[in-house]
Formats: sequence, structure tokens, C-alpha cells
Amino acid sequence: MDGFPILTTITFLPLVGALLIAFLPASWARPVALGAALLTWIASLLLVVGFSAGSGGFFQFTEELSWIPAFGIEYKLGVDGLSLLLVVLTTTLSWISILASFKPIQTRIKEYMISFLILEVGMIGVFLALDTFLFYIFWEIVLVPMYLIIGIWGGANRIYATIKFVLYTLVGSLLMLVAILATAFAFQAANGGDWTGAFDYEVLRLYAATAGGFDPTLQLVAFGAFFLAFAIKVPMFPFHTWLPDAHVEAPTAGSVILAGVLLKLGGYGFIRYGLSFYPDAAQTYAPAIIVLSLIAIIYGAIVALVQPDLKKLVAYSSVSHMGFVTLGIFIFQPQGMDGAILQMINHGLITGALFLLVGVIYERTHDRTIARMGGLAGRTPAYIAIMGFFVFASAGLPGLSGFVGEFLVLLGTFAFNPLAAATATFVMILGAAYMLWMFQRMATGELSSFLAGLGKHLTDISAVEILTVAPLGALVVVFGLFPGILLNIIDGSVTRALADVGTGTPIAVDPLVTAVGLGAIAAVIVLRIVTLPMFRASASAETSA
Amino acid sequence: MTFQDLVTIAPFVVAIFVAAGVIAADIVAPGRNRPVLVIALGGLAIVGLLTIVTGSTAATAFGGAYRVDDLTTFLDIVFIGIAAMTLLFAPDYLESRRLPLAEFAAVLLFAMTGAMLLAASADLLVLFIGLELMVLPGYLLAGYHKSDGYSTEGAIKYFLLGSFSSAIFLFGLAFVWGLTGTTRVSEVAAQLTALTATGGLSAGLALGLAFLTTGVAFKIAAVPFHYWTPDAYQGSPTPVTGYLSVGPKVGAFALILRLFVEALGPLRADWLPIVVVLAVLTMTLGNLVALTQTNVKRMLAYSSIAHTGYMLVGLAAFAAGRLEGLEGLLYYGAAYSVMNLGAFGVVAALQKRAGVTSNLDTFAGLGRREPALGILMTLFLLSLTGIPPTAGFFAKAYVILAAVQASQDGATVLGFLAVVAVLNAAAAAFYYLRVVVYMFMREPASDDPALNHGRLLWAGLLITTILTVVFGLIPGPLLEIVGNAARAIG
Amino acid sequence: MRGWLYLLSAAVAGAVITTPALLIFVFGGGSVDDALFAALATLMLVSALLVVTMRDIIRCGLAMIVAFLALAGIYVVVGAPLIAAAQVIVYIGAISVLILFAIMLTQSKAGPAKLVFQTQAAPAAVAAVVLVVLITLGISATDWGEVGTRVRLATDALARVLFRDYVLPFEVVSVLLLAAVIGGIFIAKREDEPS
Amino acid sequence: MDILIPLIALLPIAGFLFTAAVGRRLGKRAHIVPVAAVGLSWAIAMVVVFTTLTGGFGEAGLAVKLWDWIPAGAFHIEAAFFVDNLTAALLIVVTTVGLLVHIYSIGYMSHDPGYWRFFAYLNLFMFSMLLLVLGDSWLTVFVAWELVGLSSYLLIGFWYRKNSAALASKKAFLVNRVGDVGFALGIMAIWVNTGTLNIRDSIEALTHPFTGGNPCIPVAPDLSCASSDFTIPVAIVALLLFAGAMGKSAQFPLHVWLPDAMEGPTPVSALIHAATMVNAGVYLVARANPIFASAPEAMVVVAGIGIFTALLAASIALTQTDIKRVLAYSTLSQLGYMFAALGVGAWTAAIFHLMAQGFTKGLLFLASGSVIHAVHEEQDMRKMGGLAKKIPHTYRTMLIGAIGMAGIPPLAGFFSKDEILGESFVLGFAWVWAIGVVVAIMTAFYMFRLIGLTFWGESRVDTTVEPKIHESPRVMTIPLWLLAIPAVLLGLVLAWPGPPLGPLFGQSGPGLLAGWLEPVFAPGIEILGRHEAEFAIFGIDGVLILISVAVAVAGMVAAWRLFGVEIGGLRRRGNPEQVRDLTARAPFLYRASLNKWWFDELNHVLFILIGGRIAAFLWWFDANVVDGIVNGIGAVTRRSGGGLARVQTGRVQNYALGIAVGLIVMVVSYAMMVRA
Amino acid sequence: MGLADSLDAYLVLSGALFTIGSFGFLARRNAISMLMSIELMLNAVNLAIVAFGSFIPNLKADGSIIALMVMAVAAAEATVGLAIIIAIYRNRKTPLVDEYDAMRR
Repeated sequence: MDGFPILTTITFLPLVGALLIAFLPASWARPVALGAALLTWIASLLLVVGFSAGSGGFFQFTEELSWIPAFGIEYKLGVDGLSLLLVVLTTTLSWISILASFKPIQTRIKEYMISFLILEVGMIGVFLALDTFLFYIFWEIVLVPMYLIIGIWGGANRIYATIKFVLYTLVGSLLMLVAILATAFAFQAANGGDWTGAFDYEVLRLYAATAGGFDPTLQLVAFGAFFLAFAIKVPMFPFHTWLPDAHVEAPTAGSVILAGVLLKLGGYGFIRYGLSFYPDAAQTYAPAIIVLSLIAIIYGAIVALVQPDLKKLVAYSSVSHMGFVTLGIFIFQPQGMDGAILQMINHGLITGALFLLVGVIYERTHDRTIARMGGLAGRTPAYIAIMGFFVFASAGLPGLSGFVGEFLVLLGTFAFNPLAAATATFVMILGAAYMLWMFQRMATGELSSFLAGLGKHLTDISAVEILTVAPLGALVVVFGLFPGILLNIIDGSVTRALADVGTGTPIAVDPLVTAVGLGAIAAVIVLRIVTLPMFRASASAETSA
Repeated sequence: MTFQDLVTIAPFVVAIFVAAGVIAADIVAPGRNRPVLVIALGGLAIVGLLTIVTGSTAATAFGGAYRVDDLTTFLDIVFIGIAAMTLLFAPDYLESRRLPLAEFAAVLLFAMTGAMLLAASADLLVLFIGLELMVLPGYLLAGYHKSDGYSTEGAIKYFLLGSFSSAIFLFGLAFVWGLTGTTRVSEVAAQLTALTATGGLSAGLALGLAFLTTGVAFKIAAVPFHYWTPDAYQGSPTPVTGYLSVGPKVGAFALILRLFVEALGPLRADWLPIVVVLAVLTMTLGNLVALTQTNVKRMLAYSSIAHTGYMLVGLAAFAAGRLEGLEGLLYYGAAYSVMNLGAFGVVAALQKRAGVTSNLDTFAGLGRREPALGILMTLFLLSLTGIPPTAGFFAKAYVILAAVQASQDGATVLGFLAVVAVLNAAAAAFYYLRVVVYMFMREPASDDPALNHGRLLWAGLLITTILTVVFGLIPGPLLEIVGNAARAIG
Repeated sequence: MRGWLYLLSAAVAGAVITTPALLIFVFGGGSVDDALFAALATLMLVSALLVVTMRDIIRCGLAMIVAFLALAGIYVVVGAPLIAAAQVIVYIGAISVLILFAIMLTQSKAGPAKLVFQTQAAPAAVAAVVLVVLITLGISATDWGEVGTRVRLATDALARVLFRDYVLPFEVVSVLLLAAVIGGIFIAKREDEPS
Repeated sequence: MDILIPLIALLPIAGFLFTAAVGRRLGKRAHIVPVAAVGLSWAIAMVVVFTTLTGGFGEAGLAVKLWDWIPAGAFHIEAAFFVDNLTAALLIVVTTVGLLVHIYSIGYMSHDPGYWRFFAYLNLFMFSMLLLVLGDSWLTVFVAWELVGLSSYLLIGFWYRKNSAALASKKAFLVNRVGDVGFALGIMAIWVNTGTLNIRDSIEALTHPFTGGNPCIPVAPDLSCASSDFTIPVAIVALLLFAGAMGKSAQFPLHVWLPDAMEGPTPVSALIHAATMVNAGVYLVARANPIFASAPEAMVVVAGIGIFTALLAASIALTQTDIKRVLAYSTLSQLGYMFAALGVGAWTAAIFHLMAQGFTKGLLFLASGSVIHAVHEEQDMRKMGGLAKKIPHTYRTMLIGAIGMAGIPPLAGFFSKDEILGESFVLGFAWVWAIGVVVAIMTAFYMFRLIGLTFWGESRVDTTVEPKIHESPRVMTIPLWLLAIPAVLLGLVLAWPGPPLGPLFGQSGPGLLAGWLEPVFAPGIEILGRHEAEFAIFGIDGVLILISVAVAVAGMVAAWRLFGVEIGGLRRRGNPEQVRDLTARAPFLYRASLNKWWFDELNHVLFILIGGRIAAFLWWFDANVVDGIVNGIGAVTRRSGGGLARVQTGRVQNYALGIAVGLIVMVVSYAMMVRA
Repeated sequence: MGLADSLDAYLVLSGALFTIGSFGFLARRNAISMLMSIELMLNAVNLAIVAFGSFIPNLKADGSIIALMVMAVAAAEATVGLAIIIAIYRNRKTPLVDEYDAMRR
């Protein structure tokens, strides 16, 4: 496969599909979209076949093309274990989501499929880009189609949700742009004013690893910017509030991709850029990030306990689960990092499936209020059986994939600090609690009057719908029993990332600065609480004007 | 005046003749658009060619009053392009309002010649006259829809404040002239270097500088001298608004380049802080107020103010010692012109049906009624927001890069400026995307049938679209050009 | 009766204007030019003030003409007779007349003060005062390089300079006027006339 | 063997998958495959057990590796099975009771629409349970640990239409999870201490830290040798493991789920909540005996909690009216005994009691199921009575079970319980023994209260049901009798010291079971530094035996006095008045017992009321503060924009003034830069 | 040295005239008055220029030239301005500028 630009192919195959759809009649949109996505998927599988896991964390199938020579910006793609898995996850979820949108999406199907395929391009690109500038471009490209998908095909309050999503993400990513440029220039300056390689991931990484890397102040600031961008995407507490809104309003497939892939962009960014470029800063920030992660894990779970809406519940569970990812990354432990990556994949599969299943019931009831469900086990046994499977998978039932990742993270954390581990492990109970609560309310008891009222509209899960979740279920089992498959692939990347960050030593930050920062945060919170009566929480009307 | 001089200023002269030719054509065949357009566009093509040909070699004419260098060429091309685009967008709009094209074209071309002169001037007096030649027709264009109260209101506001600021500017000019004793830009610079070398900034010089800054800040619509912009933009006929939002703006920046960067270059340490403050105010206020606008033209007016701010960031970066700042400024100018013209082109297209306002509701469901326009508008708006891969994104990235560089050189305030810039960009996303919301996420307010737009309009939109994408995806060539242009004076 | 009043007021005005000149001339021991300058300057400033303060806009226009005349005089004093001539021709001959015509066209009558002055007249005055103070300070604090005495320049020299160094601006100004006229005519034309 | 051992566990899972896939279509034939699967795995298990106990694998036992489960660098887990004598002992109980329950269910569930589902779940459970006892690494055990939780969840909530069942199943799972957290942390602690999760290696490393001579056991993360200064103290490790055991074996305070679990079908109660799953905790602690042995303080905790649970549960069982709940609490109480035994270090006794209880309790539950079946799903004993003649097989088998529970020689129940009491006394835990004796009285009392209320006296059965009462089909009664056999003989077989009649002549030796388990518990005993106590039937042991028999009889008699008795010639009517004024005399104790010491109420307050408040508050916090700040920023921005827009008055002069002011500011600011 | 011979005197004078003009511009409501004010300001500038021209030796005639140009420009401005005033007067029937506030915020 060498020579043939497979990565470019994978990245832009969906775009081809999008263009085709643009020029074909609307009736073709569905098949063409699915076809394009499937082709991409197959291509990515070929990539897996061709990928040699043993060869350490080096990038494979790299493609290099001078793009903006003035700044040494290149079109450079490459894949290592980490990106490989995420790309495959993306391509898989993409065709599944497209398939899942066939029935729900009836209006403006052309635009929908086009946006979706472009979205796929962006996501794949983010994972494959080896040039910070290119990375940023793909990163932003992801934004637009998602904005449209939520905003056009979303629920009642979609505009508020989508604008919140975009603005929130944009704030982070634009600051990240500044950081990217600053880093590039710092390199150029150190490189005697030569721009070549100033945006090249591998060059920068090497530079960061050697000769003390970037200047501490730059590291602190730049990492801060990157952190914000990634933390918002992950999303880490307290930057998570866009997620529930976005999930609730987004169409099913949108939620699937949102939870399945977009959230992973953050984790990926941390591992790929945060740790490798600014090891010292990473070491400096790590404690704070770990604390935030722990908060997210517990907080998300507790809040999920009282969610009245299926999607909101799953959304908050995502906050909790993604907390494990950041936790696993920033304890700088092999097990933790392995676990974090596994957790990303598994969360993608499981939560993706959960959203699909929520979509299934929503299709029939046009309602997601848990209180109105009940007694589905009798009416739609197959659906409930599948639901149950993923509910327990999400609750981290051993033997299914969710468990391995979580446990590895906990293990690493325990080695890092038993108390932190104890805190995080506590979520085993909460996680089971909200999941079972939801499941019981949906499945057991007599068929609720609301559902009964739907009469024969309330059919059991259809073959197509099963087809959408079945692959995910299969993977959940396989990865649960043979996580080795994944672990071997990511091994190299993990080792490299840890080696990179290992070179870092915490930077001494003036306690005054810290104090001032904390003071500011406290002030904001207080201010907010004081002004509660002034701006009610439902700024939705105002913002969506 | 030698023959050589004539050759050097050939583009300028020809431009004037084109303008005159348009009038002549109208006299010969009154009220017919085709000949006007043929002459105007054809003429512009010739002027463009001449510019490129003559611009290939740097030269001066009239004893150094007129100067051709890479900067001149670049700016002239931009101005010619702007004029051409405006001419492409205007006919439909004017026709539906029974407004003659000939005078419009003529006045527009005169304005363009003014801008060209501005870009080429190496003499303060020429600079001033070029400026006037650029803005006076602007007043007229603003009021071109003379039967419309808004148009004339905008015009008179624009005129009164404009001439007020002209007077201020001129006053400052007089002082600088009095102190340096010359009108030749190069000599002024030399003199100032000498003056500041000894006594530093003298009171009179400060006075002149203050008046000049004020006058220029007004022309580029920098806060707090921006008041005229929203009213003038909103009132003017939409194609004119499109022109005003880019032509005079880029022209004013040309003025800045020639006057502040070249003539007052030695004083850059003194005007840098002012520029920084202006940049922050301009970006922030422009964006904040734009958030609350419900009229797209007015919203774009405020957004244009904000964009001035971003360009000022580039200027500041230059003043802080980074030539990249200048390049960024120029790149931004070009990118901004393209995308903003495109956006206004769409607005103008929508207003083809007379009486259609530019309110947000007009855009409701546009994506349904006229998908093509909707998608193009989205592209332009994304570009204005600064989302890759569009011209707007790369331009922003460029000025920010310059600012970051300057800050790492030691001028920390520039780093702050960069952060303010990106935060503003984020805020700006809200109002730009709101238009997208209306176009794609709202149902059409009226079920008017889709309009059929003229071929010219589509051509204009096509060009702007292509350029918007190209400047975003393949910035290489343009980077080369602006690089040379910047080096010509930096 | 009314006639007398006019005469009286004219006399008063004359007194006001000439007093400073006389003072300088007699007690200040200044030259004739000084006296002339003082008188003209006072006349200009007073009439300028009248321009911006009088209610009847027609009288404002007339006062403006007076101010321009005074300025022309000052030009003579400072030694630029040609400019003085141009001043008379261009401003009094062209612009003032133009303005008077406009006044006729827009036939605005004299009104009570609130119709004449903005509500913000007071702050405007303050601003103006601050500005003039600043300017004065700035000017007086500046050393204007080697300042000679007034040079009365010969017309031929002027012409030479004009057609050597300033031919381009000269040409361009004509273009400017052309543009202004073309546009102006169109804008000022009535809508219903065939365009 | 390497194939057979995995098969034991894999056959049931195969059965599960098969039934889950196609069971729905099989209708009434759905049971064939599952039962066959379990039967087969029973047969294999027996072979394995025999080979093991006859020393086929030597003392170390046999490990079978399947594949590398989690190869994460220093953290390396194999999916492997392991069989030694302890496992074998458990296998006997699990597979036998499991098989019998399967057979019994054919009859019991025959009318249930979810017939196939039931067998699928049962198979799933069998797999999980077998995995639990066969697992070779802590993590494998943990997997099984959770899986039995899952299958128990499914089976308790089997009748999903019943809300009570659904809630009970959820409760069971969550309460178990609480324990599992402890277990999980314990596992992590073990790994951090020893760098391995293989049960034997890690125990070796924990109990014999690296000191020159001992082999080096690599410790994560840097894979150095495990030395005695562990990151986590062994006592903590032990207690964490015990926390897991508490969850599964429903020890105080995590006992609340077990009684509710009776919402499930009776066979489930018999299999999971009496015979097998609830014993997992005992197995775990026994398995980890060296760890506990090296942390005596932890053992005291175990003993304390165990015996307290025994007392608590027994006290509740005294007054319950639901036949199954009585049994449930007795199960709790007996589990308490086992932990007491584990705590005092009488591991063999604990396992012995486990096995004895496994059969006895299984028998009692199945019998009670048969009773309930007979009176048409009525579980309230106040609506029974006088059933002895109507359902003789059930009556007889249940009576046997009751006598065993009461602790009358020579039934299994007697031997095992007496072993525990005796050992704890001998080992110097007199308090444990004392409480144990009290519990013994209660046990005998409530068991015969149950028998009395259910089978003796005049019938209180609903008149509509009365005529339809009938004995259960063979498919149900046969398993009862089959279970009765071990319930009677197991004790004699396993515990008889030395040759027949030997003890009478002072001869003694370790019982059969003790012999089997010797290698397993040797390390623990060695660490405790304890030499075998001589068994003296005419010495202290004899006295203890007499005491426990006496108290057993006392309990029975008390029950007879109050609730009557009808065995052979022995007849006596019950005496409700006496019951009434007894309850009236100790009203608090009565109500406490009746209301299960208000534990459910307490939990409701703690978790539903308080916890719910907290969650609700956090949600409010999320919406109003965390998100509120975000929206607030947005709102402030927009409003400030609106404010600034006011500058745009539309009046030229205002603008001009603005410009003029700007000009002035400009002049001033430049003037400030004047350096002259 | 006398008043007429000091550059400062002329400059201050022009400054005064300039501010008077700007005051008029800020204070008057009538469009034409404002136009006149602007003319005053331009004249002030001219005065400054001419003064410079005749006082600073190496400027020589340039001052007068520039002044001439400025006059021309002023004329052009006046033309345009009056045209616009007439146009809007036609629409609004009032010369009072502060009543042209249909567009605001």
C-alpha cells in the first residue's frame, strides 16, 4: 500500500460522496451517502490490516505536501496506533449514523447527508493531521456541519443549543489558534528565523523533547489555550454545560457522532499535542486537571441521577465517563493512559449505541421523558434486551469493553494515589444507579398509559435499527474479552506520549498568580449567584433571538 | 512633466478617461446600460492590465509626487477589483429602483481614481487631494438613491462628518508640513527623523499628529470616530454600501500606509499606543453593538468596524517592529474586500425586488427559497467569522501571528491584543451565524417566488466566492504579493 | 428711525473692531501692519462668531462673506496677495453665492434660539474652548525652526513652482471638480426629470 | 482435564446463548438444552472433583490458561481457570444444587410465560457462579462476581411486571455494587502491592514478602520485588476484600438486599440466595485466608460483623410471617455464622457450614416453594396451617431441613454449626461462642415456628383455595428428596473424625473435609501459628456439644409451646394468647424485629431523601451557576452591546461632538508623549 | 517685534477660527450653517498654511499653491454638500439636521 495516498483517500472519500450528492437528485442522497461512508469504512479497515502494530509509536503511511511554504505549513498526514483506532471508530460510527438517519431524517435530506459527510472529513482529518495548522483547520471544519446538523434537524430548542455549542467551542479553539501560532513562531525564532517545520508535529515534538523544549511562560500560556480548547470538547467539568443541550436537541445521528467522536477530539488532542509539546506545563497543570476529572466523574454521575430526559441522562453520563479519560491521561501512568484510550473507544461504542437506542424509542414515542416510559419489556422485548445489554455495558459490567478501560484507569490512579482511585471507584455505584434507574423505569412494570396510548405505533426494534447497533454490541463484547487487540495497537503511542511528558518537570508558578486565579474564579461564581435573579438560567430565548 | 511621467501614471489617466467615457456614452445613448457597462468594465480591464504592466517596475513621476511600487500595484489592483465587483452587483439593484447606471458608474470610477492616486501618492498634497477625490464621490454615491429618505440621510451624515474630519485632517497636515517644510513623503520622513533625533516629539508635531490620527481614524471608521458608518451604510443603496465598506476603507488604509507608515514612520513609537487602544476599542465595540442589530446591512456596518480593528492589530504589530504586521494588514484588506463584497452582493441580490428591506426576516428561509444564494452567503459569513478554510480565517490568523510575534519580541501588549482579537472573533460568530440561522433554520417569512438574478450578479458572486476559497486554501501566491508590497515601504 | 439704529449698531461694531488696532498702534508702538492685522483679525473673528451664532441664516451668510473679506485682508498683510485675490474670487465669488442660493432654495426662516442651536450647544462651547486652549498652548510651545520675516512672493515664482512641482495636484483638482459637478448635478436634479 | 475444567463453566454459557437466541420459539421444550448443559457440567464437575480430592493434581491444584486477557504492560491478566480442593468442595455444592434446582424449575415454572427466559438466566447464573469458583486471578473472580450480580438481578426481577420485583432486583444489584467497590479497590491494592493479580502468586507475595530466600515477586509499576513495606497495609487489603464479601454474602450493613430478593421465583431463592451466590463471600475470604491470617485485626472485624449479622437476622426471623422471608433471614443468620467462623480462623468449619447450609437451605427453599405452589402462590404463613397431611413429601423433606437447621444430631446442620461454635470457643473467642449459642436457640425456635405455622394445627388457608391444595409433581418432589439426603448425611460423611465409633474411644483425626481442605488453609494456619486442637469428645468438646444440642432442643420446645406440634404421637395445640402477651410484654423488641430494625427506612432516608436532595441541588447548581455563568457572560455581552448602541443617537451633531471629544483626548494623549 | 511679524499670531488666529468653525458645526442645527462652519474651518487651515508659507524660508511659494488647492477642494466639497442638502430637503422638507435621525442605534 506504500505510495498510494491511502490516508488522503480515507479523509476525502466522504467529500467525494458529498459532491456527488450535491449534483444528484435528492432520492440518491441516502444510498450515495451510505455508500461513501461504507467505502471510507472499508478503506480504514484496510488501513488496520496494513498497520504494523509492533513498530513503536512511529507514524505510518505518512504523506507530505508543501502547502504554504512561506510559513513551512504542510499538508501532512500520518497515522499511529492512537489515531488509527479513532479513525476506525469515526468511520464505523459514521456509516452507522447515516444508516440510522434514513428514517428519522425526511426533510432536506441532501443537505443533511452532505453536512454529515463533510463532518466525517473533518473528524478523520483531525485525527490524521500531522501539521498543527492543518489540524486546526480540520478542527474548525468539524464545527460547521455539526452546527447545521443540530440547528436544522434538531429539536425544539435547537438554535439555542447549536449556537451555544459553536460559540463555546469557538472560544476555546480560537485561543488554541493563538497558541499554535505562538508555538510555531517560538520554534521559528529558535530556528534562526527559518519557518520550515514550524508547524510540523514531529519536528515540534522533537524540539519540545530536546534541549528543554519551549520557554516555560510560553508553555504555560500555550498549554492553557490548548487545555481550554480540549477541555471544552471533552467536555471537562466545568466546561460541560453545552453538552446536555447539544445532545438533547441534536438528531439521533448527531448525538451519536457528538458523543462518539467529537468528545474524543479533546482526549486525542491532550495526548497528541498537550503532552508532547508542553511536557513541563502538562506536569504543572496535571494536579488541577486530575481534580477536575474526579469532580467530573462524580458530579456527572450524581447529576445524571436526577435527569428526567433520556438523552440528558446519557449526556451527563458522558461527562462522567469522559472524566475517566482525562483522569487516565493526566496521571501519566501506562495503565492510566491505556485505560484512557480504551475508555475513549468504548465510550464511543457504548454511548453511541445508547443514543441510537434512545433514538429508536423516540422515533416511536416522540418523547424522551423517562417518567412517561414503563413496561416496555413486555411490549418490545428485543429492544429492551438490547437496551439492557448496553445499559450494563455502560455501567461497566466486567466482561464487556467498558469495564477494561475504566478499570485500567482506576488501577493507574490507585498506583498514583489510592484516595483519588477510591473517589473515582465510587462511581461504580452511581453509574449503576442512574443506568439501572433509567432502565427499570423504561422496562419494568405495566405498560405506561402514555405508551399504551400509542397503540400499534409502538413496535419493537426493527431489523435496520438492530443492524445499526449490532456491530457496536459485537465490538463491545470482543473488546471486552480481547482488549489485547486494542492494547497492542496503541502500545507504541502510549509509550511515546508518556516518554514525552516524562521529560517534563513542573514549572514553579508564583503562588500569587495561582491565588489571584482562584480568587477570580470564586469571584465569578459569587457574582453569578448574586445576579441569579437578573439573568435566569433560561437565557435560551435571548440567545437564540 | 515628461513622457516618462505620463507612462508612469498611465493607469491613473486611463481610469479618468474611462470615467469620462462613461459619461460620454450616456450622453450619446442616454439611459442604456449596456454601453456603459461595456466601457466601464472593459476600461477597468485595461486599467488593470496597465497597472500590472507599469507596476512591474518601480518608478516615480512628477518629481517624486507620484510613486509606483509593489504596494501601489497591489492596492490599485484591489481598488480596480472592488470597482468592478460593485459594477457587477449594481445594475440589478439600480434597475429595479429606476436609477441610472451611467452617473453611478462615472462617480464610482472617479472614486476609484481617487483611491488609486492615494495609493500612489508620494506627496502630502497629492495624498490629500487623492483622499478627497476618493471620498467626495463616496458622499454622492451614498445619496445616490436621492428619492429615498434613508439614502439621502445617510449621505448628508456621511458628508457633514466627512468634511468635518477632512478639515481636521488638513489642519494636522498643515502643521506637519509647517514643521517639516516639505510635502514629499520621503523628505518628511527624513525631516522627522532629524527632528525627533534631537528634540523628540515637539508640541506642534504632537498637535499635528493628533489631528492627523483623528482624521484618519475617522476615514477607516475606528472607534470612537465611527459614528457615521452605521447610518451611512444602512442608508446607502446596497451595492454602494458594499463599495463603501471596502473601497474607502482599504483606501483609508492606503492613506495610513503612505502617511503614517511612510511619512510618519519615524514616529511609530509615538502612535503605536494610540493604535493599540483604537484597535481594542474598535474590535470590541464593533462586535458588541453588531450583536444587537436586526438589520443585516447595519449589522455588517458594525462588523466592518470590527474588521477595521483586526486590521489595526496588524498595523500595531508593524509599529511594534514586525513587517508581518503590514503583510497581515494587506492580506486582511484583500480578503476582507472579497468576502464583504460577496456578502453585500447577496444582500443586494435579495433586494432586487424594490422595497425589500435588509432586515433579518428577509433572510428567513432563504436556504429554502434560493439555496444557491443561501449557501454562498453562508460561505461569506463563515469567512467573515474566520472559520477555515476561507480567506477570512487565514487573514485573521496572519494578523494574529504578527501580533504574537511582536509580543514575543517584547511588546507584550500585542499578545493581549491577539487574545482580544480572537475573543472578539468568537463573539462575532454569534451575529454572523444568526444570519445562517435565519436562512436555514427558520421558515420563510414571505412566499415570494425566487427572483431571477442577472448574469453579471452571478458572475460577481462567482468571482468573490472563488477568491474567498482560494485566499483561504492556497494563500501562497497572495502571500508573495503582499510580502513584496509590504517590503516596498516597510 | 430704524435706519438710525442700523447706523448706531454699525458704529458700535466699527468701534469694537478698530479699538484693539488703535490701542496697538498708538500705545503698543506697533507698525501699521500690526494695526491692520489686529483690526482684520478682530473683524474676522467677530464676524465668524456672528456666523455661528446669529439666528437669521441669511445674515449668517453675509457675516461669512465679511469674515472671508477680512481673511483676504490678512492674506495681503502676511504677504500673499495672490491668495487674497483667489480668496475673494473663490469664496466670496463662488462659494458664498452658492450657499446663499442654497439658502434661498431651502428657504429656511430665522427661528427662535432652540431652532438654531443644538441642545448640546453648551458642551460644544466647552469643547471648543478646550480645543482652542490646547491649540494655542501647542503652538506657543513649539519652536518652528528658523522663522524668517514675511516674504512677499512674486507671482512668477509661484507659477514656476506650480507647474514644476505641483502640476499633478493641479490636474487632479480639476478632475475632482468635474466629479463633484457631475455627481452634484445628478443628486440635486429633481427626480421626475428624465435622467 | 485442561479441556474438561473450562467445559464446566462453558457448557452453561453455551446453554444460555442458545436459549437466549432461540428459546422463545422452543416454548415448553425450552428447558431441555439448559438442563442438559447443567447436567453435563455436573457430571464433568464430579469427575474433576474426584480427581482433585484424590490428589489427582497434587496439593497445588491445577491451573488452565485460556488466553491473555489484558496485556497492558506491567499489568498482565490471563483468562485462566484453577482447581484445587477448596474449589472442588464448592463445585460439589454449586453443580449439585444447581442441577436439582434446574430440574425442580421444570415443574415450578411450567406455567410461566417466561419459561425459556428463566432457564436462560439460570444457565447464565450457573456460568457466572462456576467462573467465580474456578477463576484463577482476582480480576476473573471479580468478573464472575459482577456477573452473578447481573444474573441475580435478572432473576430477582424475573417477573418484571411486578414493580416490587423490579425494585428489589435494582436494590440487590446496587447494594452488591457497594461491596464490589471495596473488592475492586482491594484488587487494585493487591496489584499495587504485588504487581500480579494471580490469586496464588499475589497471596504468596503478600504473605511472604521478598526476604533474600523467598522468590522475588515482581511489583508494579517498576517490577521490583515485593518487600514487606507495602504501599497499602495488608490489613486494608483484607478489609477491602471483606467489603466485597459483605456485599455478596449480605453481611450487616449490606444485608438489606437479601430479604427483598425473595421477590424472585422460589427456585432462584433456593439456588442463588441460599445455596450458592451468597456463599461467594465466604469462599472469597476462605480463599484469601493467608491474607486475613496476616492481619489479625481484620479477622476480628470479620468475626464481629459475622456474629452480629447472625444475631440481627435471627432476631428478625423470629417474627416474620412471610415463609420465604423467614428462610431468607435464617440464611443471613447462617452466613453470619460462617463469617464468624472465618473470623476466628475456623476456615474448615466455615466451608463445612457452607456446604451443609447449601444443601439444607436449598432443600428448605425448594420445599417452601412447593408449599407456596400448593396454596397458590400464598406466602403468608398466617394463611397456612395444617398442610402436613395434604402435602406429605414437602412436609417431610421440610421437617428434615428444619431439624437440620435447628442443629439436632446427627444431621449435617448440627455438625457444621457445632464445629463453628466449638472452634470459636476453643480458639478463645468466647464472646462469639456465647452469641452463637443465643442465635442457635433463636434458630431452632423460628424454624419450628415456621413448621408449626405452616404444617401443623388447623388450616387457615383461604376457603376458595382449600379444596385445590395438592402435592407438587414428581419433577419437584424428587429433587426435594435428593436434597434431603445430603442434608442428613453430609455431616456424618464429612465430619466424622476417624473410623466409625472411634471418637467414643478417644480416637480422633481430622474429618474428611478437614483433610481435603488442609492444604488450602495450611498457609493461614501456619501464619496464625496455631497447632491443631485435639478433638476430645469427653472433654470440653463434649460439653460444648451437649450445650448446643440442649439449646437447640430448648428452642424447639419453646416453639412447640407457642405454635403447637404434631409429630407422630406428640401433639400439642398452638397457644396464640401466649404469643400475644409475649409480644405485648416486649413491645419494642417485637416491633423492632417485625420492622427489621428499620433498616429499609434508614436507607430510604439516607439515599432517597438526603442523596436525592444533594443530586437535585447539584443539578440546580449545574443549570444556574455553572451554565449560568456561561449564559451570564453571553447575556452581559449582548446587553453591553445594546447599551453601547445607544451612543448611536442618529444625530450628526452628537456624532460630531463625540469626534471633537475624541480629538481632544487624542491631542492630550499625544501631548503627554511630548518629550521636550 | 510686532504682532504681524510673529508666526504664532497667525497660527493662533487660525486656531481660533478653526475652533469657532468647529463650534458652529457642533452647535448649529441647520445643515447650511454647518456647511458654512466647515468653510470657516477650511479657511482657518488655509490661513495656517499661508502663514507657514510666508514665514518659513524653505517653503517659499508652496504655501500659496497648497492654499489654492485647498480652496478648490473646498469649492468641490461645497458643491457636493449643497447638492446633497437640496436632495434631502426635498425628502424631509426641513433643513434641520438633527431631525434626520431615522437611522440610529
